[in-house]
Amino acid sequence: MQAWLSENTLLLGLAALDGLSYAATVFMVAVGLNLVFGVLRILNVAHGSLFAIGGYVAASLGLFITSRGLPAWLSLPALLLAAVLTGALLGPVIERLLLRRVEKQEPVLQLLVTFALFMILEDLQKLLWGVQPVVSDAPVRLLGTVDVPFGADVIPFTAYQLFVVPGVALLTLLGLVWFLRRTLAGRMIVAVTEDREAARAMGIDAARVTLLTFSAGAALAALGGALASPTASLVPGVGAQTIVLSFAVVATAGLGRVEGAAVTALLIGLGRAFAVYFEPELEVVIPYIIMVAVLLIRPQGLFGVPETRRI
Amino acid sequence: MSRAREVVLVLGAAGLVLAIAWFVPWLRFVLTIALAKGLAVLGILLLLRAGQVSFGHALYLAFAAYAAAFGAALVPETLILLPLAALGAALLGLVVGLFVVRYREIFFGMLNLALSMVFYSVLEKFYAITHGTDGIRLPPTTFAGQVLGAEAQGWAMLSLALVLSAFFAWLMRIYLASPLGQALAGIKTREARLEFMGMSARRVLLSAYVLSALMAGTGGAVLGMTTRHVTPALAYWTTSGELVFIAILGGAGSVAGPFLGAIAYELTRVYAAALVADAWQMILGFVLLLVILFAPGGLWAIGRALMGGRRQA
Amino acid sequence: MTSGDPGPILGAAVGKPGPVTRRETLAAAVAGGLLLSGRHVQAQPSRPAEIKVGIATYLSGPASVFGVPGRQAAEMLFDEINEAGGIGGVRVRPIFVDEGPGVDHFVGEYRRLVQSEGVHIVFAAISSGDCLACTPLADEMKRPTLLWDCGTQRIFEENRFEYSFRTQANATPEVLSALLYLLRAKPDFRSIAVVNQDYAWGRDSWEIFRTAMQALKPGVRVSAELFPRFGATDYSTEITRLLALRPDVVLSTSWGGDLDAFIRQSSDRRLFERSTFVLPLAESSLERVGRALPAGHIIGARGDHWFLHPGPKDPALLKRFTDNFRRRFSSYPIYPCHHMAQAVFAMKAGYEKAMAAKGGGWPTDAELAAAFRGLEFPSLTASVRIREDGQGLENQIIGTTHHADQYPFAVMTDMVVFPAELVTTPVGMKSADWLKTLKPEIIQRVPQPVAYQP
Amino acid sequence: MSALLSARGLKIAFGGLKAADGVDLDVDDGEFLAIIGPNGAGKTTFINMATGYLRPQAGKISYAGRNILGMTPRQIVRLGIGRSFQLPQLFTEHTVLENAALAVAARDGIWSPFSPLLRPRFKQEAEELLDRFGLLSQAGQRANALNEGARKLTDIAMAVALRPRLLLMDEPTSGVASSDKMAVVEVLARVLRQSGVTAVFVEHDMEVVARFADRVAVWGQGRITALGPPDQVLNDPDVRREVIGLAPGEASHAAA
Repeated sequence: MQAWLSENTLLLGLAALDGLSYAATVFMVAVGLNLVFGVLRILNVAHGSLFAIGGYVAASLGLFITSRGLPAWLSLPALLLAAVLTGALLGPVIERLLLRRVEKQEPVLQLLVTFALFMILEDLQKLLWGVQPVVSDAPVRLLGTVDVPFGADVIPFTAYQLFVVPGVALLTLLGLVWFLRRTLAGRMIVAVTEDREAARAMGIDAARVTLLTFSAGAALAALGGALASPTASLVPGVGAQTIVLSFAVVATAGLGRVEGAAVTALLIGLGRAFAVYFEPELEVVIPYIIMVAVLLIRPQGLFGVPETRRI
Repeated sequence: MSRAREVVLVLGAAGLVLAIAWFVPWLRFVLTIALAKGLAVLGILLLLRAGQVSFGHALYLAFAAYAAAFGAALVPETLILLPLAALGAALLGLVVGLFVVRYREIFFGMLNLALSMVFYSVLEKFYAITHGTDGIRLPPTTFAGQVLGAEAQGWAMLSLALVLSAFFAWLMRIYLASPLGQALAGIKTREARLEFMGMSARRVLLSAYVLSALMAGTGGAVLGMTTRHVTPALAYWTTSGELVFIAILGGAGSVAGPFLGAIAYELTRVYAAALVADAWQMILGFVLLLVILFAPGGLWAIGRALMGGRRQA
Repeated sequence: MTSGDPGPILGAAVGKPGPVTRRETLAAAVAGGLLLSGRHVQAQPSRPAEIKVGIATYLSGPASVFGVPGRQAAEMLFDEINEAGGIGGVRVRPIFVDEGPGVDHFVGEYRRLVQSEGVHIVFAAISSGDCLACTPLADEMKRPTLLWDCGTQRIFEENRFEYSFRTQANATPEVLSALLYLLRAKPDFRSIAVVNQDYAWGRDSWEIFRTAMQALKPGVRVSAELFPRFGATDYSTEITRLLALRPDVVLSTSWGGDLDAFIRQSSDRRLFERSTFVLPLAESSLERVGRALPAGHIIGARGDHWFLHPGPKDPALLKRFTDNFRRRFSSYPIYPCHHMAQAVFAMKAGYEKAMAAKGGGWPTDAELAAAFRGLEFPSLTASVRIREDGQGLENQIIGTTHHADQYPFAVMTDMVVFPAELVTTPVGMKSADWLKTLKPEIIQRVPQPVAYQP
Repeated sequence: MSALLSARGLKIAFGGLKAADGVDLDVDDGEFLAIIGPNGAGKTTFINMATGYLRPQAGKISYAGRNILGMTPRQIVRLGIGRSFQLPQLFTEHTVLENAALAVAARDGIWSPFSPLLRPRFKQEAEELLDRFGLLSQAGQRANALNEGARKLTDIAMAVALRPRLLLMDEPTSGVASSDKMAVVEVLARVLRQSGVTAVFVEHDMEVVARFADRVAVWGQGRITALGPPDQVLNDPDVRREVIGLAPGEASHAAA
């Protein structure tokens, strides 16, 4: 063990670096879903579509900026703009027109509404953006690379991967924690997450909280997509890929817990990076292994509180 | 409904399926697939009774389909292979069930999903044996000792699917009416009471879970033997999602729902694909949305309302 | 409910009827007619009003990056055939089906094409799984089927089929050519890493490459075998690993969005400066990744497909196709377009050969199928011959990337066109066995490279 | 008489609240023991501990001479301890008859999947049971359609259907209309006496307590502060002040 460690310390360091940046991506993908699940108790399958649409909108804005010869730094705020646009436009529409209509139905019906929405949005993306991969990598090129020493060697990382993605994730985490703890709207969200009935009895307008949360969740999903768009290629089906991952995060994290999503994302990010370095065949199943392991030890999820019913 | 009337309805429905398959040959295959999926959906429905949604029942579908694919080389007889594959799935259901029945709601759903995704990965990773996503072809099998031509084989599989559908629908009705089945429904409304009546909710759920794995496995074996080519996509989460989709489309209120839903689903899909190859997904999405918004009881409830209305008129 | 009239009852099954009105009766009759249409198209007329061609391609999911250009090429070529008077005076009509929903759905679609649409010939498919599933079906339903794009070499190596023919090469020549090119261009490489998509093609192509490499240049160190998730968008971990390992060669048979992302991210992090890349499918990504793909790396096109081919058999044909395609769809045609063209040309040649054999009479399905065996037909750059086992013999082009002023993306230089016979598994042998028998002398038989001509 | 249920030194606290702080209590075979005390004193907690739903932090509980500490509710029920609930725990989507029949079946073995729940034997027994509780006329109704009193009775009937030797009832009369209350308790008492069941009941209605309890235990601040025959305990000035006096309305708590 000792020998292995000393031999691989450098590699472990590199893996940790990769793991952190991947964890940031996973966190951005899952945190919005986690928030929405906490309040609405719906596993929003269309979350993946919102991720994809956020990415497509960001890429379109980026391509527009490049093609018009506008300054390249604009492509960075464009990522944020894409997220806000998607969240503000699609979030309320979906919540008001669809989810609200089924809020009294059984959970499985609510879930299937989002599944239907996912199928519709999947084809809609194809109609709007075609099937060829779309990418706008202006932000990555703008920021260039950073050389990380590796023994006698150096490993170039893009500044975007090393700083922007984890930075945005960290800001999102801190911002959300602050928002949920310190602001009235945030505390209402927490109250509804913890006990919907009690929150209602306290006079909290659950409908408004739901709308707010869902729109915020949609914007977060879109921000995740927007952040991924400069490096990833957006193709049909990219949404479907992100859904399962974010589902796994939600179940592992414990319902509606932002900190839980962060810790789970770290576990998955580091787990995946170490898998790529030392046991590549495990890479794909890492999120599921982590989920099963966590739920074996903590059946209510990492940060979940066991539900005790009054009888 | 009187028993005689039910028997007539079931026979009529079976006759109708056979008639459609006769008049429209290419639908024979589609209908067999629909019934196979209906069997798996029956398993979903059973767990829905306990208020639990499994997003991983494709695991049992795929497991049995692959068991049939590998087993066909050793036991090339449909009527032996099929029960063996289905029992294999039930056994797997028992092992997995011992673990997952401790969980409820999202955790139950997601653990099922995780396990089926792990199986999906296994099918891809053990590439040398399974040929990964290319899948494997089922060698020909005999039917009751007879070597059948392609046409006869198609009819045999459809008939077998019909018989199995009727049998499992009947079995499930008996199960649901029994104390065990009623206790299962009790898990949905008041699980704690079961414990205070000296019953183990987990064991009740486990019995249903194994039965549902058996039904999904039966469906998977029929599916594999009908398509004669199995791929890991059978275990992917979207397949599980499709099963839940069908359950709701057909309606959770009756054991006829899954078959009604599966046939409607497959037909919608093939006709949507034939009309607009580009946007069949969108059409299916809208169909599902309309059903949930305007007829949450599914096709079964629509049908019953119509038949009830007609009887009064 | 009676069982005499399936139309309206099926209507009931999809949840429509209430009190029966005249309009609904009409609708039911139409629906019934649509449903019933199947049984009557069984018998084939001697000379049909049109040749219906079922075409399976990806219209949804990640592989639609190939499927949609393939369909575009088909639409364009079918139009051209019809403008020129059709085949033997009969117009051709494509009927597209989506492979996206998976094999079990596709098997049903194949039956529908044959039994309901009454297609005369099927082009299937992009997915190897779909090809493997439909070849026995083609024999069962006795419908000539051209395998137009799928790569798996297993089909004709493991079985014999009467009605299925491949109008292009398969994975073995496609991957082997890239290896031979590498061995010639960079003979003293010592280590290699592979980054392939985690699905059958990714696994299969690496198996072929490795088996051949062990026979031709034993002792190469495999530094890493990485199989990221199919559809992965983030390769940063893999790239870090490769940057640290510094293998001489990085092989990736990935395609589509996966390959685009891998190339871009590798380029951003200067991995191209440390290792030579071998990307046998990169031709299909060139236009999209632009200058992110630097000069000096080895790329291929799954066949003899390149719009700047150094020696096309009929330069006017290639130019016309490329120009028309660009005009109509505003992008350069990529290899699936070439593959589609080959299927279309093979169909035309097959019909003409079968009719000639029959003195101008219209061929039956069996006669048409028989005509494909041994058929030689033109491709956009050369010609393809279908062997006695049904496998097509197609040349392979591999080249090195080069940045030219005329194009905003990398083009090929030092192009080698591998003759099909050199790199294709002989009839009756399995690729895995044949590759093991390869001797290093084969490298001497590789033709001379041809440089890019502006 | 020997103690059927015996608790020694029970302790449990929730946060800072000590619901039980060294409780010793014996329930004698065949008696009706009422537990009274202010809300939140820990009376329900005692039932929860005795039925395995909560585990005391210290102390011992034995039943018929057998240690039952650490057993699950299921095992304890199997030993013969039944309970009813302050909030009726019914299968809300089942009919009253099905609820009762499930309880009958639970006693008699549910692992016979091939005959229906409402097989003649179960149905008959369930109907008899509902009849004794005056619920037969509502047998076909869904449990969630009942009024609170009927739900309460169904809940108790289900516990009785298990034929317990000891029945723990959590506020059996709360929710029952005050005009019916005495009649209900009469029925209950008769059923229980007939079948020789020992009963412990948490109760706020002193009239009910006075009339039906053999003994009364007063639970206050996590301890048994008084224990004895009803006429003695209920007339104790301390008890009157603590339980009845200082908790106004407790004596007519029926509607709460």
